[in-house]
Amino acid sequence: MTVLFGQLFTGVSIGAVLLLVALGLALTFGQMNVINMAHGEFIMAGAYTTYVLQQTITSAGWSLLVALPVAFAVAGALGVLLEVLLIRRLYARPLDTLLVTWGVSLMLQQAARDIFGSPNVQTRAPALLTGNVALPGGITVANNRLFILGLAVAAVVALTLALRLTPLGRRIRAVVQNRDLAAVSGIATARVDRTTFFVGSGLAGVAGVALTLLGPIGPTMGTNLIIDAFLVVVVGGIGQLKGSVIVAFALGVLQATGEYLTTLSVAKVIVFVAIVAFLQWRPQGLFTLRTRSLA
Amino acid sequence: MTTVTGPATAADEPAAPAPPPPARRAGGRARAALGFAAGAALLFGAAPLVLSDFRLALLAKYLCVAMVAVGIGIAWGRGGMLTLGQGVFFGLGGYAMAMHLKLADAGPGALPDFMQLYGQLDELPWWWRPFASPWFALPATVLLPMVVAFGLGSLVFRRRVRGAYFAILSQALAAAMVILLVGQQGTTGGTNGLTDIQGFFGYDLDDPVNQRTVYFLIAAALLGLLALARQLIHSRYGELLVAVRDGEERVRFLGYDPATVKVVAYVVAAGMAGLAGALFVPAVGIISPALIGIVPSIEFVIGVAVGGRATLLGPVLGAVAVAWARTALSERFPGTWTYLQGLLFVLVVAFLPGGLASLWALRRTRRATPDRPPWWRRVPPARGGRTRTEVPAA
Amino acid sequence: MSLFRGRRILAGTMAFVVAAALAACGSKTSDSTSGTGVSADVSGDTVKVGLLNSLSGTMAISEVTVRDSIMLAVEEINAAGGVLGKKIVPVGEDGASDWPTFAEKAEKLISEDRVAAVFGCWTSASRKAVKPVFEKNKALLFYPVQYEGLEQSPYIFYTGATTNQQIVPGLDYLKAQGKKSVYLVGSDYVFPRTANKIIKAYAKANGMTVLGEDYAPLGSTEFGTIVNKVKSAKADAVFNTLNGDSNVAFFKEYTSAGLNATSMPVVSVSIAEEEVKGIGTQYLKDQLTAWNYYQTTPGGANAKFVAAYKAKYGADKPTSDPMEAAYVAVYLWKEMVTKAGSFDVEKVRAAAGGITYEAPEGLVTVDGPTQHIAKTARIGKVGADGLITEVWNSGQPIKPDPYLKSYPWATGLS
Amino acid sequence: MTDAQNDGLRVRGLRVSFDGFTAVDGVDLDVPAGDLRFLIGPNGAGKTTLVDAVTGLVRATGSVRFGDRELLGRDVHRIARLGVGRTFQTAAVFEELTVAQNLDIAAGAGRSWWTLARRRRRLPDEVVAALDTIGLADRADHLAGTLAHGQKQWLEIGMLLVSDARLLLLDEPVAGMSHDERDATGALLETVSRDRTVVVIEHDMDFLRRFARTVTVLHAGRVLSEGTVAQVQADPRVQEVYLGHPVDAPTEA
Repeated sequence: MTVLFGQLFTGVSIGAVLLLVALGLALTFGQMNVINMAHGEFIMAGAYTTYVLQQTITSAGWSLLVALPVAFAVAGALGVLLEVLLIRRLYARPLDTLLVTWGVSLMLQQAARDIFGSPNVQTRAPALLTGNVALPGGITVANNRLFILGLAVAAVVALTLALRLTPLGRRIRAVVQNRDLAAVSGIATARVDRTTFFVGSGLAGVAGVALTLLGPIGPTMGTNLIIDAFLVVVVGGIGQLKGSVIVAFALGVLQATGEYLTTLSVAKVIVFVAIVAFLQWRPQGLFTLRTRSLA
Repeated sequence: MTTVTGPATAADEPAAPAPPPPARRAGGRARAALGFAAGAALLFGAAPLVLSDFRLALLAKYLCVAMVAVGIGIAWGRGGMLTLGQGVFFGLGGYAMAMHLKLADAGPGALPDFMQLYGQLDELPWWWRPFASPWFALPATVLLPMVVAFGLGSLVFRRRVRGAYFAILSQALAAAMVILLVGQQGTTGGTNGLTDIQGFFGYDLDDPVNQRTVYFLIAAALLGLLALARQLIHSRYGELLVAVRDGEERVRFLGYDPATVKVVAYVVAAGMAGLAGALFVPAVGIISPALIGIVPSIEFVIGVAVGGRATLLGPVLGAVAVAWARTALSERFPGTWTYLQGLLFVLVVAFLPGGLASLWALRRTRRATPDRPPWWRRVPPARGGRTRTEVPAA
Repeated sequence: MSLFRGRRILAGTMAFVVAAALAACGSKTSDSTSGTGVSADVSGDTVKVGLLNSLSGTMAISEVTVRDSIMLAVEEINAAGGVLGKKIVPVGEDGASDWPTFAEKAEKLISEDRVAAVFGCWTSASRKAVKPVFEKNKALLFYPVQYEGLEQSPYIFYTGATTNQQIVPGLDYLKAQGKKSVYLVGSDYVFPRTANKIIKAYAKANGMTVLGEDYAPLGSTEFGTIVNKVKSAKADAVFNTLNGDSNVAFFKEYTSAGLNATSMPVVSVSIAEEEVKGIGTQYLKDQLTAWNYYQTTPGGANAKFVAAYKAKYGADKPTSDPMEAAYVAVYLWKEMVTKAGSFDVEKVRAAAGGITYEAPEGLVTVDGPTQHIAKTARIGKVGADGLITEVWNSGQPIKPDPYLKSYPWATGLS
Repeated sequence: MTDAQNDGLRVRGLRVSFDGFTAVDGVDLDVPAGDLRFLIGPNGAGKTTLVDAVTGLVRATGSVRFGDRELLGRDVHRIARLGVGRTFQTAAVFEELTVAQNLDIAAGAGRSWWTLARRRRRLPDEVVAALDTIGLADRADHLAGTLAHGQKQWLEIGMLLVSDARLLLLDEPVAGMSHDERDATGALLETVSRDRTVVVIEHDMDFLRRFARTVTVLHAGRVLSEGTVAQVQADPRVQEVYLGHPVDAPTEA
């Protein structure tokens, strides 16, 4: 029973990490149809931001809190730079964005190596986040996992509200649903694209801060996560956040269950097979935005 | 548009004489034959004369990559399917060949060395057994990848999973395949892969003369694949494939099942990658998961993009050029090579999507059709997945 | 005139058919020597050696430090007059964390650069990839990393620990500490799987129980499930053969789950000083490692090595076991050449047995038959300053036994 | 050619909804063989969705019979093989292929793999004929992407001709065409409808008055009126829908 709950929580927290990483992609890939392979390197940028901040802000807790908005801005700025320099020319060629941004990700990784060195760097976690909460029945829940779960939920809520309620959000949705109509309605679509990309990339930065609590901080830290995150968005369905949310948690729990019952390797393969099978059933993902000519 | 040559209106439509065949058709075949002869002279004559044994072995390796590139050129360049998991098929071909050669090295009834070391197996696993026979293993190097591609392609394309979805899925396939192989260390060699392959059908691979012959085999196979690819591209199927790339739904409304068309191209590309993998093994003496994962799979694509994805020769020249540049540059500037590789990808794909071949094609088409719009106003010739009339599946 | 040469076992195969067809294209057949080694170029007043490490890709993190310490040794030897009066010229190549590239570069170093010896490789996979190249060309490789044993190539010298110099002492230590049960965690590749087989055989013979065995795919950074299992297994200790980035994620998860060196100590065999820096002492404090060398290892030879390394590469750069083993490799080669009085590979091999050297890790001796070296095993504890201090050592150098032939419980393992 | 008598389109109770919105709401429609029917109606009336349903692009309930075959529930490409062809609002030709190649592909849905694997030795007769019919014989070897807008539309119609479609569903074929091009297109449609059934979605009322044989007016997913041009123009309900301006409706796509 303890183990069962422990595994369930592990699954949910794997899902939370997936969700944090995939949320930005749900914007840039889901809403703009850009396959940004450099998203993983934006995560890396967020993690290194935490590291750099810790050099000046000695309190682990404060530096983490400060790192959240700063990493959002840093990764977002990188995203805008990428959008302006390259992606803007490629909106009609989504597959080519994949290749171009893969090239960008290579360069960013090497840049990180040149700046910070090849070996991993360390950040300190605040004491509060290295402990755990003991629940009745001998169950313990790690604080850092709870923090990330909370952060993921907060990010989803904030993004959903922003898309629903703010003028910017309405403009983003308008552009997603009908770019031409939005343009003739006086929406500066280019600026909306840039803002969407800023937010999507910024979320990667936030994910990077969170990941410093869990894993290595090094030049290649983003590459491991990126494929899984893309699968989340693909299976979740383009154009809506709720699909990604559900799928992230579902895949997390499936992965954790598979890991427990078999091995980590086999669990990965099981997840892949499940995804292919799922796409047989719903090739457009869990939720689809129905429009007549979905580009 | 002032001078409208409208459709023939009235009943004056007896069968008009067939339009003159395209001018380039006549010279096309002769030029192709000439090209092949030149290629053969280069690969069989000049290269072995000029290059040292070591450099020739390197060239053999590059040519294997080029074979994969020919297949990607068909699937991606002509068919619009960006396959980021071609390493899987390369690996299937390579492992099939390596399994046979390992068994042959071990001798009848004996276990390959690594199985004794890491697997502690007493007998050969059942799925290794058929590979003892060359009559099974050799066809399997090509057929096994094709069967897997057929299975996956049928599932995926029939359900209209395409474009970016397909690209990501194919990439995940590569990742899954690596994990699977690495996890079964006792029977697959794990991360080490299958190494230390000594003999090739009874011939000692350490002998430089035999290494050279392996090079000739590879060169011949590449020329063969090029001939096959040329036939495919110029066939009616080749035209249909381009049509599917540029307007999958439109093709469907003409009564074709685009899924079938795509599966065929995907399967052909997989077979080519399989053959390349199979020949890579005697040339390099190793096949390992490191050759089939996400990164090598995407690196296969670089060469194709650089050379020109939609052309016949572009992918081959691009693949060889990129592989060569990698060797040459990483010897001197390892860090710089990473930057350069990234930059190459960015510049070519973003600003020259037709690859280097489009520079060449530009010269030719400008001579051939003077009324074409200048290249900077034209839609890039090779588009990815987005089709002109993409309509949601019900 | 056949294109293939050599013994023919399977005539009439497809390959032969194609080869016959190709014969028409015309080619030179026998003009080069068959299979014999390419002798090193020692004609001038210099001698070339090859440095084969990954400078790019996933393994660059570790291998760059090995390259650095090899360079240090080369410079020191040159400053002291070189080898047999010849200056060493290092020729560096990037293995790019890709095994066939290692094989390709090894071939280049041997046949194009004609080096006298090659120093490098880290992963077992890269060593397995280059092994046939060195054997074919009868050239020398010095391999400086602890590994899974079960190998003995006449053209490779192994200056890192084999299993009986690292894994087995680690287990001896746990046994001496009264640990009755262990949980095995490792990355999914050759070294951990082989190590764990040895551990299981050892446990069986020594009354220890193995409560579980889990593998994470290489590069995996998600350890929720494994730590869950480890925690609920309530083992006395964990034996950790994880590699690289996975260690960071594992220890962060481990600490968050409330486990530490007191409640359940972890013995790691792939965490050296450099890795400690990347994980953070917050997560590693007092955890155990098994190696043959630490930066803190006492002795004048080590003080000199550490000082020289830091002077050359920076005061914040730690030294570690593989770096030391690589450094030692260059000196051992020099001793062998000097004793042989020649750079000739066969003469060097013949001279190798019994050579001793006062290394930073203590006295090491080359074992002629296995071409491994006798080393002292040292168990260390991670301190708050990020350095590892020794808590136990084997007292004297342990004779290498790559196939564990002298251990009765290990029969059937190899 | 099959007997044209059997090639009428018969739609009964057709209903299409997207996520609760009913785009086509119980349409009954009969287009007899050889008709040149115009389908008009304000934006959102369900014209294109009706065509989508007939050609299998969207799922629908009810019944659509072409000749003696039920179309609903079949795959798009199977419906196409039964002789139902369509065009799209935006010209959808294969721009990287030549005009002749476009037509050749359209003509070849039933080809065997053996035929497909070989080169085209010469153009099939029907392709040659169609090139002539659509007036693009002299551009046969030009890339379709280089054609003018109107020519692309003709090429599309030509592709339906060679594919042996006996029911042609054309979605705004003259949108964006010059006056001369419209005339030529109209004449082409008249020629085509001699031995085939043609349904045209069109907003251009001038074009409609000149070429329509019969007209069906859709409104809010239902059939509002049906008959000859004169009959429909006289229908008060149609006038009401078009804001009191019976024919020159201010509609633009």
